[in-house]
Amino acid sequence: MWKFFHKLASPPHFYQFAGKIVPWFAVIAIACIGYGGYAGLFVAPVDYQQGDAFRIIYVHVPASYLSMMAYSIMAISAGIGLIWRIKLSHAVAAAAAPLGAWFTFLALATGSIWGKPMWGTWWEWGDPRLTSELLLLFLYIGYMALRASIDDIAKADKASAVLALVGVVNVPIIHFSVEWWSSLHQGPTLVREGGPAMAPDMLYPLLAMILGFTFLFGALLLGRVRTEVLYREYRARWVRELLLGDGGTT
Amino acid sequence: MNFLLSGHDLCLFRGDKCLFNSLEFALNPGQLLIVEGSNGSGKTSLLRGIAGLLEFEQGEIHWEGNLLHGHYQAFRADLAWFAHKVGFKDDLNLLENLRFEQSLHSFDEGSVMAVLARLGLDLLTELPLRSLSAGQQRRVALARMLLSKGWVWMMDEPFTNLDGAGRSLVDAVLSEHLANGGSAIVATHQPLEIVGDVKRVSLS
Amino acid sequence: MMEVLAMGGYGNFVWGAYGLTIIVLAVCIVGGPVRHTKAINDVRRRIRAMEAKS
Amino acid sequence: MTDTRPLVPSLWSGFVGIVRRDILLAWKRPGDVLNPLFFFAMVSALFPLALGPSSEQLGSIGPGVIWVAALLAALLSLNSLFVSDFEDGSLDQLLLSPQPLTVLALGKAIGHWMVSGLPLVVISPLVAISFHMPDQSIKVMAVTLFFGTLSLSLLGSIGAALTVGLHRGTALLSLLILPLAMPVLIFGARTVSLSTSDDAVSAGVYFLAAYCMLALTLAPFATAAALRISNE
Repeated sequence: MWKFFHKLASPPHFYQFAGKIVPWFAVIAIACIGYGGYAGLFVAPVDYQQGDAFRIIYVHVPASYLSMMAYSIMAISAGIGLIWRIKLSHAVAAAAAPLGAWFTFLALATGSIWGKPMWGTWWEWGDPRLTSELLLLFLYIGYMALRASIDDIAKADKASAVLALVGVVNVPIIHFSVEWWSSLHQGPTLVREGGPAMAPDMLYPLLAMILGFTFLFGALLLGRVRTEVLYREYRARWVRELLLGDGGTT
Repeated sequence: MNFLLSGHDLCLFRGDKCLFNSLEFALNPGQLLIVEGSNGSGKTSLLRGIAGLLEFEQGEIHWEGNLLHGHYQAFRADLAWFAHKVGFKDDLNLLENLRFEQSLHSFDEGSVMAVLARLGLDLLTELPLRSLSAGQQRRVALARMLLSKGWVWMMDEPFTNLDGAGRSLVDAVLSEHLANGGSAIVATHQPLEIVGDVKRVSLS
Repeated sequence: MMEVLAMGGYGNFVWGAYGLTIIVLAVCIVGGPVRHTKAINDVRRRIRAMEAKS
Repeated sequence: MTDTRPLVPSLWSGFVGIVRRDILLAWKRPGDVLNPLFFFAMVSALFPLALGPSSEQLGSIGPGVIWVAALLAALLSLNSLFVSDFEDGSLDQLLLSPQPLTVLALGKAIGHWMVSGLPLVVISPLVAISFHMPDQSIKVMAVTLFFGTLSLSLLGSIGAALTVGLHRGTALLSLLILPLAMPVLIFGARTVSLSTSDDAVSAGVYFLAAYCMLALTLAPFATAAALRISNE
């Protein structure tokens, strides 16, 4: 088991392994999203309160789940990279940030579209989830801005790792403070917490969508990490052999 | 054999460019290591790497027989650093700057005035450093070395901005330090007139 | 059929949200290989430049 | 020669040394202290001018305006926290000193707070009075700003350490720090505005104090790590 991980942490092995695994992830993702999307739109029964508008849940919830997931992946791998000096794990952090930002944007946009028919407004500051999501987007933007402004990759990796770790300590506090703040004027929420259990017909498509989004995210992430690895390892012999074939001048 | 300070298989890149590769050095008490090389050959980077300000791509440094990594805190107590930038505050005067120095480093309090007199700074103690000339500021940095109790001196281009008298002062001060059993690493592209045990490392 | 598409009057919102999702995911999915091809070209150029120098 | 290893001054003397040096520097360049203060006062004055002098409206927006102005003023002065040390080589000397960098980073943040946050706490009652805020709120405002500005100095020192030497200015620093500073802003401003309607304020004050303690214990480590990375 350890041997497997150790081997995986070496860039050329990872590059090959990820290249093989991405299509499988994509197949699973397409299957899950295909079923979940169809069932969510056409099979699941209409919600007794929200009508058909509730069907947005099937894209909103997976997106917001992954936006937070991506942040934890980013922070954890940044921490691992900083402490154990594993370059690959910095590459994972670098790849996770823009994807996380996209999913956060998606969660915000679908939440806002859902909010319009429910609250009569595109944006409701009283909803703590949307507000936290907005702050999460700012955190991603800060992280990417810091990365972009440091030319040296190794330095950018380490500096942004510190920022990601500081951010991850803050995320629960931000979430808590936004919740406290909105509880002062009882804002409406889109997703009922601890409400009546969802009917299986509604629940299964949601689970399928979450699973599908997760695998899609995995495939996208692995693909991006491969790109990052190429940039980081351009001095290594295996990259040279891979890209230029062997028999070069040196 | 144990050296005071030694480096093995050091390698450093700056961007695409390899500054040095499998570089070795060893230093004992009473010895001076001169790092030679043209501008941009990585002299400063080597010094900063040894001091722990930047990481080498590969290789390791040993200090008193142990791996230096993990012992930097103790090593720094033994280190005195002299670089292009003086590292004092322009808005404060000499005594205020030295007082701050005293709260960070081991410091030879008793001989402050004697050292300043030797460096020709004893009449300038009340002026903010910004009103001192570049050469005088270098002398102020030299005062830090003399007052420090560190045994390992690291100096980057110590002769910049110094006149003839200043240069011979550096030579004399360094020779004295070596004679007392201290050691030094000096990066320079100018000749030193040092009495003592001198080693060299060349960077191309 | 039209009734299903109308989504009980919420059609614009539901289809808007799903459409946006598809667009964002498509950007991510297409962006991957595009970036990768660019990376391969960039890195090739850098390796060649490095070898030309040495 | 190993047994003649030089003695290192105590941690406390290192901490006090750097705080004293930074206060002395601020004393010699009073503009660095006064500019953020004037900025704070002026931004606060912009709102009544822009919104009109109705005293009810001013009372209700006062807490938010004062807190946002304080946040921006703190960011403004944080930008230069490590820049001059970086430029004149003092930062190298700090990194190479035998004192633990964490202690020095804490000293820098505390020093910054004493010359920027503390004066702001002192003048905040004046601004609060001009916003027609009730007496009890003025007290709450000073207390929340006390903990809040200290937290901001500590948090901001991380951002300042990450961006030192990047020459990207205040914009990048704000991008990094503002989202992290949200809890402080939310609790600070809401607590003060709760106090204007005589609601309970202890929850908010406790939260800010707890956040401040967390920042005191963790931020110096992050700042120290960031300084080593930025100065490579």
